Amino acid sequence: MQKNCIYLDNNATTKVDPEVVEAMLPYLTDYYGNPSSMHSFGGQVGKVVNQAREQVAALLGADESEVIFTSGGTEGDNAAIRAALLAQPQKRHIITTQVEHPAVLTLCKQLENQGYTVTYLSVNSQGQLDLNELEASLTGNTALVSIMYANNETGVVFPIEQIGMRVKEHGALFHVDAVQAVGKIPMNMKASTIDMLTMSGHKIHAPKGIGALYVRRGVRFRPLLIGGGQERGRRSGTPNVPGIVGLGKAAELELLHIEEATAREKKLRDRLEQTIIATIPDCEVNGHSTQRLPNTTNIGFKYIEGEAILLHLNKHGICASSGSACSSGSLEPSHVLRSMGIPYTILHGSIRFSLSRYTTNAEIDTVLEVMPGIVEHLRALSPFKSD
Amino acid sequence: MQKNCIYLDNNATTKVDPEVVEAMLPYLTDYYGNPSSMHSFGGQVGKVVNQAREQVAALLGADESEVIFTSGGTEGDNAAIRAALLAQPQKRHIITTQVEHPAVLTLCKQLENQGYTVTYLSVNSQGQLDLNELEASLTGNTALVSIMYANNETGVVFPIEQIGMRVKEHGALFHVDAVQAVGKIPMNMKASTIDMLTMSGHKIHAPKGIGALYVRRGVRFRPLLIGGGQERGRRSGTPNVPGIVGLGKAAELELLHIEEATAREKKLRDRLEQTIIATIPDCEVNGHSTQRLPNTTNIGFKYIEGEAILLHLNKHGICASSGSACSSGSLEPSHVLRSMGIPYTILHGSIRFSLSRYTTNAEIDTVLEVMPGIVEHLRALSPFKSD
Amino acid sequence: MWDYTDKVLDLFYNPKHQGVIEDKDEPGVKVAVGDVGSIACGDALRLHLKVEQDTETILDARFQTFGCTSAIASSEALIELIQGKTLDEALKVTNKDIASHLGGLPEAKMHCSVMGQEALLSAIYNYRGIKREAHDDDDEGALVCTCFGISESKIRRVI
Ligand SMILES: Cc1ncc(COP(=O)(O)O)c(C=O)c1O
Ligand SMILES: Cc1ncc(COP(=O)(O)O)c(C=O)c1O
Ligand code: FES
Ligand code: FES
Repeated sequence: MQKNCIYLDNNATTKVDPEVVEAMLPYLTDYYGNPSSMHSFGGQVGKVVNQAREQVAALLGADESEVIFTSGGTEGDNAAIRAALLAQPQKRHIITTQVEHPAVLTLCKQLENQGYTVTYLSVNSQGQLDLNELEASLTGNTALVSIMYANNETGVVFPIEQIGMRVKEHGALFHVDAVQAVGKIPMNMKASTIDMLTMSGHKIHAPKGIGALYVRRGVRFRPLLIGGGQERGRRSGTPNVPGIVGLGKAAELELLHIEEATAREKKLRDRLEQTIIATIPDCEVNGHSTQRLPNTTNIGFKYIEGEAILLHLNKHGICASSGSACSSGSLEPSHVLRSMGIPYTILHGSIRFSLSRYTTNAEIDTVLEVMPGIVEHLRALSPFKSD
Repeated sequence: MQKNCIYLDNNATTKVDPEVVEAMLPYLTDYYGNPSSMHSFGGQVGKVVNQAREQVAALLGADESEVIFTSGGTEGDNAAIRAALLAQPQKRHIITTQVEHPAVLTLCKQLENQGYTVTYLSVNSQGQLDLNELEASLTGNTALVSIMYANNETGVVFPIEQIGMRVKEHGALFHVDAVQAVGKIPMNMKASTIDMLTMSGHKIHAPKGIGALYVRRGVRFRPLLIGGGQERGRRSGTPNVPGIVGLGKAAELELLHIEEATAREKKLRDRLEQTIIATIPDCEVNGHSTQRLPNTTNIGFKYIEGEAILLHLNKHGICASSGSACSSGSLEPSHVLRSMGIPYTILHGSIRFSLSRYTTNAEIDTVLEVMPGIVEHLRALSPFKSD
Repeated sequence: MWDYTDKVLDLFYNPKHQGVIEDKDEPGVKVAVGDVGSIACGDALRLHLKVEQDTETILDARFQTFGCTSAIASSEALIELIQGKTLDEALKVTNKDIASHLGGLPEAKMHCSVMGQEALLSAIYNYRGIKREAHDDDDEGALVCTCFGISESKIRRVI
């Protein structure tokens, strides 16, 4: 199997930090007890789960009682949205954006068939929301506003607290999909308007299959998974102990490194982006230049097609992506870029590079070396060109 | 932390097989790619996921296209029940049993508030169903029959195919919670009446946080988790790759060992049970003596209380349980034993020992050594006794 | 990740027939062009055929493709299949021939091979001066939007 690559697809998933693996291992081997058990062999594991809960709470600036462990971002998003609606059965309106992750968007689409009205806020060509449109959409019937903190495809960051202030004025619940933001933007739920916040482990160097949902104390919650009453009744199912321990450790490491790591990633990202724009003709950055995650750049290469670019990058051992990684089976161009009104000439040839704290200078150099040749080669094949 | 114990609580959770951990490790370290990605670093992981799907399908005697990976038994049960109801919106009746796991039972209770009628089939003093009661309950309005293969507390096994034949005659969907049965009873979905079957990894020496739902080809399915369309649209969310690989390996090992392991466990279980019954006065086995899992015994010790017994066992490094492990916080006596009409004198003093392929003869000896003293000690404290 | 055959990847990475054929007004030779798809749809193929008029033999062919891996590999495969054939023989080449020449294509990518067949038809029709009925909303000029015009029914028919 292929072990090494230049991994610039960290918004799809990240490498598990070796310290995280090390922290998890004892719970995959020796300490396999069920934390709900009456014996100390199981009970000791319960303490470890709560320690992880504290670590996650610390990263979010939350209280540990506000953290529910889930199986990942999708479950978190689904659970939050359904909980908000179940808790306010009389309200039938949802506000979200056109650029959400499918874990929010597809669910909202489905809720339209169940008697809910959904407003999908538009974005401008830079990927930004219009707060007036939000303001105009909010009514007393609005149960929930679900808006992502940062976009997975472009990295564009929304002004969450400004949004939240307006949401709160209208008495709606405010859910934030922060899967891409946690670990890259400091969080402080203690001084926030957010009622519920989704995070996912595998985006912050914890393993796949674990995540957390923050639910503000006092917010009425109705569980998605029903059963044995684990997580104080808010998420049933035997807890994924190794995953939880891993998420706790990953949260601790993110909190420790967030400042220096994001500064470093931003520098590398900026160099990558600026050099590509300067050296390759007919390409453009998709998304606002500053209201953006430090690790993400989405660049559109005119007249050529994304998958073809990716396969050439792949041949050079470089991992990147076009659109989201959910369903590589999808042939549709990115709904995010389309919402931004990106012209077709660019839309189909847009590539996302997403960095992590493991990204090196030398890796960026390699990308910068091969990229011009790939673009040139594919443009030579293309029936389109600039005049 | 406490590393060693005599672990007789395998119906709560099991030790992860070292071969399973070994199989998982590369996917926690080197091969962290997202299986949906467009680069070969991620794509290679997709192949591994499908290999695991084949391994699970082999254990179930199913086709790999019929296996959906979930986060565990609770998600599987919830997803199956909701899918069955969504697929037949005009039918509003559910049949289940009084002795289901809370992952089924609590959900059914909640569905009663949503306009569904639920029949909870009773069991006799041996924990067995009355097929006439089932027959009498089935109507054209019955959307779903959800019945467990084997009970987690007593190990009592239901005659699933006899039940299924009746269910099929009435055109209802048949879901089976086989969390306790898989790996202990051979499964062959190819020659079965089951439409959907839930299994959970951590009960078969895979880790916590992974499970699978079998859905027969042709059975209409509506997903519980909605988003990026993974698992061919039937379970969204980035797949828990290490967990899936672990589940695949565990399934392979179960299939390999099922005959000799269950025979061995049965021998040890029978010796444990028979010796306790023979040497300790006033105790009884709860549940049918032969229609039962080979690894489980549930014994009621009259006049004393379960938690007290467990803590004494714990002092000797022996892990067992009373009732289910879901919520040790619960003070309610077991709903399973109550449904069986077990008298109160026995109900509160019932202990479940559940064995695995790791259980040794010497461990059983230790239990047999300490058990009489514990019971005697607690009975000496008790205001009740036999006359 | 798509499950591409080695052949697909080889033709994608190392195409030998990309480009255009200039019409130099050689006697007895005619250059015909076929177009399909548009940049809006994300797929487009332009095919140049150099045909010996006497025998209607394809002397040379070149492609320009805007599209994914399968589209580029299918274009190259198409040319490998039609080189040296007469137009009538070439007309018998189907998208399935293209796909099997590639050792197969993922099911969801079969339509990329349809584009090759369509461009070939278009070029031959142009060569013979046959007008093809235009697609409904066909007002975009040379590269018309036919990727949804290759139409669901057509895709289903050929897969
Ligand atoms: C913004 C956003 N939300 C939700 C998700 C879903 O998370 P997960 O894959 O852990 O279910 C993702 C990642 O895939 C994401 O980027
Ligand atoms: C019969 C039965 N069903 C469902 C479950 C729930 O499985 P999980 O804990 O994996 O969610 C369990 C175990 O807890 C069980 O014993
Ligand atoms: S006496 Fe303590 S729970 Fe009953
Ligand atoms: S050319 Fe569009 S998907 Fe292949």
